Amino acid sequence: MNVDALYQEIILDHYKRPHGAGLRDGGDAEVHHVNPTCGDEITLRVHLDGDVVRDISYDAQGCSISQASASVLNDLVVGHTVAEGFTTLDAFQELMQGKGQVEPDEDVLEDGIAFAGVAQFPARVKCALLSWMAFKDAATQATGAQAAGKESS
Amino acid sequence: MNVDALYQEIILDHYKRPHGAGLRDGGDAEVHHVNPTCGDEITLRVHLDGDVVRDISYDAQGCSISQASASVLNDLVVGHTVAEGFTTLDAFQELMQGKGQVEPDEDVLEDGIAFAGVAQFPARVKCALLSWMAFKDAATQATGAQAAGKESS
Amino acid sequence: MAATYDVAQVRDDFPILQRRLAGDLPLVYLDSANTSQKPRQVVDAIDAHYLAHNANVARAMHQLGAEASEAFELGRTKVAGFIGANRREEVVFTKNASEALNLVARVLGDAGAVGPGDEIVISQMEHHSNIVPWQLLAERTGATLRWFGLTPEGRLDLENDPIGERTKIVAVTWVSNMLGTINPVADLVARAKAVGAYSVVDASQAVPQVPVDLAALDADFVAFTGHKMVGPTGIGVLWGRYDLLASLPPFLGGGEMIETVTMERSTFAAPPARFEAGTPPIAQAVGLGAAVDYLSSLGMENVAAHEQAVTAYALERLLEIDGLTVVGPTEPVDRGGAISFTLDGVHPHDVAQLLDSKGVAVRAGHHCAKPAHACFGVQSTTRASFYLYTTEAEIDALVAAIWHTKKYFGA
Amino acid sequence: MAATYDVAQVRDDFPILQRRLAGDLPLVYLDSANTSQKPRQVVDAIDAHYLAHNANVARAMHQLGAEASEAFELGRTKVAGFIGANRREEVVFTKNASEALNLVARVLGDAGAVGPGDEIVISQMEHHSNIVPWQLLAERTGATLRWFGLTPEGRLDLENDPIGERTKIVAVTWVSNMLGTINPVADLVARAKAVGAYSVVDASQAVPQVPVDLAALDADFVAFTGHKMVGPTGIGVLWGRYDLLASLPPFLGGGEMIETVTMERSTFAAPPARFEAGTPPIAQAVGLGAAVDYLSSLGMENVAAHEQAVTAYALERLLEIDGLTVVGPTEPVDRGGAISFTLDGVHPHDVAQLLDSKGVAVRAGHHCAKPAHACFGVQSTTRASFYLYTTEAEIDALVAAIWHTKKYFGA
Ligand SMILES: Cc1ncc(COP(=O)(O)O)c(C=O)c1O
Ligand SMILES: Cc1ncc(COP(=O)(O)O)c(C=O)c1O
Repeated sequence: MNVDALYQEIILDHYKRPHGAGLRDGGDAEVHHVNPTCGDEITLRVHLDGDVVRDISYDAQGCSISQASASVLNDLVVGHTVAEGFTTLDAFQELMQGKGQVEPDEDVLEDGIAFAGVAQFPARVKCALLSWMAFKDAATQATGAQAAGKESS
Repeated sequence: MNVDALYQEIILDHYKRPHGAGLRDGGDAEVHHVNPTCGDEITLRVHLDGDVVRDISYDAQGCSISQASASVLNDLVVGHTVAEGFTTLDAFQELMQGKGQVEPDEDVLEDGIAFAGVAQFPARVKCALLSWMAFKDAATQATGAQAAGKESS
Repeated sequence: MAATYDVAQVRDDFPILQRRLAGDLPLVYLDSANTSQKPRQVVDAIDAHYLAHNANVARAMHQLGAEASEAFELGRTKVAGFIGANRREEVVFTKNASEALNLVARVLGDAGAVGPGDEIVISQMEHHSNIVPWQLLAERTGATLRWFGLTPEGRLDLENDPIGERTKIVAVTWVSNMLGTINPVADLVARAKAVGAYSVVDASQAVPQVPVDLAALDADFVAFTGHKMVGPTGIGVLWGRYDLLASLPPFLGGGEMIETVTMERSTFAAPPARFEAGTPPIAQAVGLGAAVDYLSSLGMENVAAHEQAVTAYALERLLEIDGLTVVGPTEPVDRGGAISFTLDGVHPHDVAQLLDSKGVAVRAGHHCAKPAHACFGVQSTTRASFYLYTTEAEIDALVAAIWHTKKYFGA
Repeated sequence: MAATYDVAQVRDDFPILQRRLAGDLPLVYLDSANTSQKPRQVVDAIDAHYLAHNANVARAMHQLGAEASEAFELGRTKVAGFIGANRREEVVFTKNASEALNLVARVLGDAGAVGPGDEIVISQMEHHSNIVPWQLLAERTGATLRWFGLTPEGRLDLENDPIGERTKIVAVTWVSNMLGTINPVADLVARAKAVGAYSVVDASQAVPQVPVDLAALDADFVAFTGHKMVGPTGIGVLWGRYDLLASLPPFLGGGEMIETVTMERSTFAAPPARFEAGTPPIAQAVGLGAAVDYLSSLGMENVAAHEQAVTAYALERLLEIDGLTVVGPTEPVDRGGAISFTLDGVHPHDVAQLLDSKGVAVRAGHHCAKPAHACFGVQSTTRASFYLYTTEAEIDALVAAIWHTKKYFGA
């Protein structure tokens, strides 16, 4: 278990210059997630445009892994439909929970493949998944609200 | 730890023909004691005549040790003052809790010295003490009631 | 007895069975319903954990912490698999079965599941640990405690069924630790379901002895304890349906069971963490995992068959002794390996003491089942109880020692 | 450091300290405030118990049962002696410190000790296990939770004392597991007494590190945990004044804690049994007894002196690192061996991970003390914590690894 497998250059880059960081006004749902083990937190908003995720804005307090992962989430999901976002999420989650046995697909995960090393550090998997779980929760709420809105309109 | 040291002839005799068994009418205090470990029970009445223990009547459910010990209690304490009874109790208790290191005084404990072997069987010490603790409790209540009675009269 | 089951080989795993007692007598351990002995495999697993992998769990992110966490959670996974749980998160570690039962009673109470006019149904053959928590709950909430009585044979009197419209909780034992009776728990669970009551099964004597399949049982909660299933002391299990656990408030508050804490208020983690305040029984979970592995390697079908064969033999031999009365079913049908009996003219304590003088370890007393004793008009009994290492030769030693006891007391 | 204290010899008793980690690096275990390592003596005692003396306690009257009961109760006697309890019956075994604190909160609540308008006083440096039970008690009873704040140095702000006429319970930690602060608990107990409040001391970090004399402390309740004092997991201690314990209702119901049980009602045993429902942590009490023997053989004065010396050295070395901020007292005065710190530009998780890659095991996170972290405006810290086997060379390894971390992250 080489620590360099965990701290890939790409991860450290995202950590130092996170993409899309900060909470922006509006948004169709906001969630607050906590990693109870370490206290890391994220407040995350999903901004939809119909089916499409127009923006994911967030305020994250956490380690390099969790911050970089939020940055990659922003890269991979913004501009895609919610359904596509969930597919990417599934791939990312599978990679994280694969204990290092899952071969990541660069076409799907792009910079996310740098997280392959995290899977070998069980204690850090939660860090990598924090923002993704927040996205899942927020997107589910947002589409639920949309659907409810449609029904009632 | 020879079991014959526990079941002395004298103990088995008292067990088979317990002295003073049965609850008799009257009595200055009645108590009910339980050995929570095994469920053994005794209902015991102290009948006083001034300072003197005129009778100890009892209904005991229990093993040979606890029954024989109630019988010996009756022998040793009836006809003596409460204070004398408590002195005998102290001697008996000291013997029981002495882990086999205490030399019993036959002048004080008479047949009670047969219980010396019980002290080597920690699980049975409670059996031997059940009736004695009931006596202590009942006699304390009875003399307390007498004292209160005197004060108020 | 299954052809594959070699009791002599099994005994080799239990060093304590080689113990010599006073008078250089071999130990004949017939007190497994009180606690089981531990195979070397379990003790070694605990040892290895302390000496090479010890760290706190969940919160440590160093290598030792990862090892300890993995070992601890593997214990949970193994237990979940052993009883056929749907999800490993349904396995809550407690300190013993008693805590597991109290946990259910407390949180159902705190959740407002029972109130005045409501009824909680138990039975007269319960262990005190499945009586007192419900008495305390009834007292706190104003609910009424009702119970199944017993037939003269020592089975549940199912004809007089106290389960009804007002029943909110049914809590019964699967296998009686005193009478040996195996109850039709799946039926009782179904009856509880039919009236919309929660079902709680005390499986403390069942999980060690019979193959358990939670899906077939369909209960809401199941409690059992590590030390009776060749596992360590200091650990018990509450299994609960996940959605139900997730809907209930916490039991004890503290480290590990929280989501976030401020001075003003706290929020709580998902199950099982919600119900596991403080540092859990880490080495004990490792040991329990090893116990489960051990039982699985023997095969629970084989363990059950062995138990039944030994019990049948013991019943047969004991019933030959005149003056001996078995309290509980005398046929080896729907019956676990605990036989309580009385011996005319000799108090159970004295029986146990005389047996002990021959190296035969049994229990005398109320076996934490005073109401069941009261049913049969006795204060206490002597109980011989068997397990996967018990031999017919040990039953013979028991019987010989009982004859000796009779002679000793002239009974 | 005491001349009699030979840390190299002490280390020989802890086989795990010889562990090699990934990259064949030696283990540098600096996470003892999370859990301590166990000496061979403790593990051997547990082993020997399981393999030669295992039986259930209290209820068994056979030879093995007598041995197990004696060993278990000897554990209680040793713990009582170690803390200077007046009576061994004042020592209640629980599963951990968290249960001990919850036990007090529950039974004081059930006894009606607090109600609406009453106040419970804790502090902002408490472990979650000494916060959440009181929050839950306040919720159940309508009482109000108040607390001591902290000074910038990480000590209790004694100037703003929330203890007053309405205070019914004061529950504070003796030694902070996060800040390292040693609090003037005897003074706080006296303040509680002055207003007629119950005093509860969380001694989880104190009993392992400082000589404890209950007579001098004069508290009503003291809680601590086995696994932090070179003892096993799965056991904790609640000490309580006997007369007080004897006046309180039971906590959990079940076997061993009863006097008599009928279906209609039960009566309860005297302390400590009243508070120990079910099979107790038998082997764990044996192990804790061995732990206490081990600590006594070293001498708690020596353990405390060693702890202070190592802490002083660590503070000195750590404070030399620029960008490193110690959260908590920076002088080695009234201070235990836990040092939490932040490192500019590197998240505590990342610090811990990098240290781990050098074999240095520390903890990162909130250390079950979120409110204390909130006080200092941080979410988490990295914590190095020391114990009787910690060497100055290990502190040097820690410092070197921190420099490496800074370089790695360009901080
Ligand atoms: C100060 C303090 N209190 C309470 C606890 C809780 O102890 P346990 O986890 O053994 O219940 C701890 C340890 O985590 C502690 O450090
Ligand atoms: C049927 C039954 N229920 C509950 C218990 C309680 O288990 P524990 O003492 O481990 O809490 C026991 C064992 O004593 C038992 O036999």
